[in-house]
Amino acid sequence: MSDQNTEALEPITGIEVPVYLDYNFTAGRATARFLTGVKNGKLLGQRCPSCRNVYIPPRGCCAACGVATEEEVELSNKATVESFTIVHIPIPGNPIKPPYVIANLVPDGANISFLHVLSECKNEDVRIGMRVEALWKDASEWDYAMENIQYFRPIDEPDMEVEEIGRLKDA
Amino acid sequence: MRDIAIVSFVQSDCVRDAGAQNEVELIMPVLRKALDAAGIQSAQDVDFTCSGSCDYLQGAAFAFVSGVDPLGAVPPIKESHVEMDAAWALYEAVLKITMGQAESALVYGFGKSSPGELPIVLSQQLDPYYMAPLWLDSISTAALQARTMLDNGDITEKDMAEVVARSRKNAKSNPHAQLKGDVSVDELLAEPTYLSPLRKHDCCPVSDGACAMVVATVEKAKEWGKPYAVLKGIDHRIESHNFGARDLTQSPSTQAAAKSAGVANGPVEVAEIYAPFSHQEIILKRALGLGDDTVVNPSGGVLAGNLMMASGLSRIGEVAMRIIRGDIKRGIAHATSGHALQQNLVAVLEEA
Amino acid sequence: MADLAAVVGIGQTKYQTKRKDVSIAGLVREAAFNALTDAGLTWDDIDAVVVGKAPDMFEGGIMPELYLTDALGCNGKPMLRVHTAGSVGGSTAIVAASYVQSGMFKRVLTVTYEKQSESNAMWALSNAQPFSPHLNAGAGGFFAPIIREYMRRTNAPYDVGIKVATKDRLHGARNPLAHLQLPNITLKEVEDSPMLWEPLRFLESCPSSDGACALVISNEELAAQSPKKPAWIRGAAMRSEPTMYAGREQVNPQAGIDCAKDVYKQAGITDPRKDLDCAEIYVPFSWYEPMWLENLGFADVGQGWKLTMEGATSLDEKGDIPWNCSGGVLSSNPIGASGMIRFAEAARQVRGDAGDHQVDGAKLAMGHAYGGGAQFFAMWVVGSEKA
Amino acid sequence: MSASAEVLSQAFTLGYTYTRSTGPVVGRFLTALRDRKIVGIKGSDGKVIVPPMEWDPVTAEALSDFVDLPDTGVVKSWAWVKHPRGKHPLDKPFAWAQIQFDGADIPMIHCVDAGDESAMKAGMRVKVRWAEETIGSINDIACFDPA
Repeated sequence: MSDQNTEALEPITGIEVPVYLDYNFTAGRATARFLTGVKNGKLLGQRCPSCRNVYIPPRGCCAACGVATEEEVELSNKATVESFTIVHIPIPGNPIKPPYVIANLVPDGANISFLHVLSECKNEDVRIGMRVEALWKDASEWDYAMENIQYFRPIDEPDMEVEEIGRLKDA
Repeated sequence: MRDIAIVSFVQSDCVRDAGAQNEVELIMPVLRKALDAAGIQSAQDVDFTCSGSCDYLQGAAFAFVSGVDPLGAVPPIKESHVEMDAAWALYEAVLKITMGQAESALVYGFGKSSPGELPIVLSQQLDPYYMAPLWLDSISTAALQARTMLDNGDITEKDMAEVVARSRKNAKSNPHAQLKGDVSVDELLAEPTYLSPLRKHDCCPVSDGACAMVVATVEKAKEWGKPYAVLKGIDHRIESHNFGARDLTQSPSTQAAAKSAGVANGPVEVAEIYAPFSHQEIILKRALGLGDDTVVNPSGGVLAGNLMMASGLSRIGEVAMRIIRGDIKRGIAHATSGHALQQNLVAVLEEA
Repeated sequence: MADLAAVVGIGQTKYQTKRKDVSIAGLVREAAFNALTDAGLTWDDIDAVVVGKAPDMFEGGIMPELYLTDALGCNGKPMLRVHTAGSVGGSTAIVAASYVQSGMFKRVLTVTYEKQSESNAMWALSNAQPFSPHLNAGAGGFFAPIIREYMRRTNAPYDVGIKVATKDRLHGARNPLAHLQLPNITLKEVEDSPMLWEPLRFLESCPSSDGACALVISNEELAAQSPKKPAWIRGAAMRSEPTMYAGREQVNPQAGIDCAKDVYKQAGITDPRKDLDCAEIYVPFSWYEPMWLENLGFADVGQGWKLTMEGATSLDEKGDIPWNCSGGVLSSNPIGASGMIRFAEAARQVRGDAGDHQVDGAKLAMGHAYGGGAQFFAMWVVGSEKA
Repeated sequence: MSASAEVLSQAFTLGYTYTRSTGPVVGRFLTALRDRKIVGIKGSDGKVIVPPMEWDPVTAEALSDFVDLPDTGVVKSWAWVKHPRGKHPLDKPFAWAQIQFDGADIPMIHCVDAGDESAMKAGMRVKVRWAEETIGSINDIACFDPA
């Protein structure tokens, strides 16, 4: 911008076009129920009436069976590492500093994993099958967001057999 | 193309705001009913599935991905998606069936337009350098088109009001319609203009919802033992994106598609026309070559409720269901996309 | 039965970080025009146009095919727009082929593109919606744990991905259209590149490119009049499964297995490693080569990495089944076009028109694309002969 | 209110400032706008198109024959916006119009600041009102004034 006059003589080859659209987003019923649970410090999954698998976060239906899920199941704060990655680049808008661990976590009682941050351990010690628990932020900070869980951290329990991760179902 | 049997069709109610129903929750009920009506269990029981939707309606990329969730696509299915009205998803299914790769197909469309300011959202369908930065909305381009027609003497404001009055009246028998009732032409003309020359009632409402259809080869439909309507012809054409280079008072793309689909090969008892603005129904009626003996938009058309990305397929479904119910023997349906009728599809349906 | 169809024209742009010299339509037009020229045709010879691209938000225009009508000579013709996430380039080619295979059209143009430099869509747009119950860690954050699970299952050595990344860039150096031109790349250079999503390093990930790819597909009669050798479409298949469901196998997705079986059956392939001469497979992250080698039946489950390490997929090492001779997605990635580039490069091989990355005497080749959470698959097999 | 009945709604903005490269034809037009000039292009049939199209809408031929034009023209069609939307170029009632520049054959769409609907009619003459600062954008034309 130092030399406006010189720049003004250059032909236009590129332009900046702001395209900002305003929406009023309403969460789906399943998501709203799940996030309302999270707001109250609870992880609520939904059980498929057909295959009996428990989904978290619930999406309103069991994608395998194509049927609506209604039955709510409160899940444990404990979970198992199904897999993970050590991330060396920052998440936009997230204060956590790299390198940090993002893990696929299966909460006890659920049959599917979700991604969350794993901390309070050396990154190189993280392994598939490791047992962890949710560390919730102070209740005063709870909102309709998974960030209510600050991160998951290891607990002193033996690793789960890989074949069992996400496979355990209640009768 | 070969004859295609339309076996079932279901659409949701047109509602102004579906609130806490997400796409999956909008799709699931209509899918269930369409599959039930065809006597089949899930997407596993058809050879091909195709959907139509638009990410920008509710402002999330990959909206169609969650659309797969209610299909029960385990084991995996043959599936595709068009970023268009689901009438074009049906077209893709017609290709697959005609080439012999599928004997049956599930087609669905869904749209949740309520979260955004739809006419402004649709302004971004326009040329990204010359028009989109002006936020030239979809009602305004239609209003320019209507003005040209009025100035030309092609139509009068009374003609436009008559289209609306008939839509509202016909919609009384359509349980899914959003706007319906008895209203006189004089009452409509007494309303103030909204985006002159258009009055608010000349414009379709914003609606949320979904629709689904099951189609098959005629042989397969017979095997299923369900009544069906026959899709005899379908074609679609697009026109220049430059409004100035088009004659906005005509729809040559509709005319060409109608000719190729075989509209004139028999009497047209019913025509369901996707005209989001009243004057466009008149343009389309002329382009389709329809006379006074054709009943236009007996459902009320999209002036009574417009499910973006599903309305085109709904037009075809409306005609199909009339044939299946035995009300008529032959009808046509039309779908449109883009501003001021840039792209058009025409389908011809007959009794089995 | 489906009518015979063949690729009679192929057009691509040069892939690069930013094509500053063209509009969006200019980019798309360039590939389409190159395809017409390759086929010895003009706009009037085209009966319909099929356009594909990934999310509209990448360039911020809604249903941009409406605006592209004039650039593609489509006024008065049928135009269809496909969007099936990352697999869209492949799906679009398959939909275009079905226009001809149905007997409803004689000759169609299909074009896919992405002008990724118009935005930084991956990050800028991904956090927009409120109430997302998911943590967003980017594409790498999604795929890296799946790769780690593959490594655990197979005990593959740590450097398989490094080998793939190096191999595909050496292939890319033979292809003047490839975005990354790294003729002197070494294994050490890849290994020393910054770690992004462990185990994925910077050089084990695809670039972000501007680019477009187009094909002209015609029926048997018109293919015979084509000035250059046609690539006959011997099989085409698509499969989808949901992103997430309980018990989903993510390392070796069923949709990929089923899709490959379908396309092999159509093409009469019983042993893909033996029967195919080469393959263009969607590998945006290095480790997806060994994973897809197994998923697509080129190797037994658990053995894919051995093919890679033996050099079986390398042109430079004279492997028996070269993969991604063009440099693959690891060398060029205009997302919406990437699948069609795979399909086009497979066709170039069987036309004997692949320049310095030609596999000698290639007669049968496969093009592959996948998208979403490795849940949407599109594949075709093309041959130098009709059957 | 029970937890399951809770409805979660929140406003959000989906957006990005896109960096568009223009190519030679669009770039030429936008450069002219920055210089407060209008340039059109000749179509395959010799008709002058404004803004210049990169390819002919009928023949699909690449176009390159530019024509300088005055910043005055005539309204071919118009629509009156009684209640401008937040993103519209003018924040008071205005007309969208198809405006054919003098010497052009194909009209373009922009807005006219006519004050009142009664001032609008097909055939009326208009003149570009340039933006205070021109940067190479379609918005360098702030609007058209009745002339």
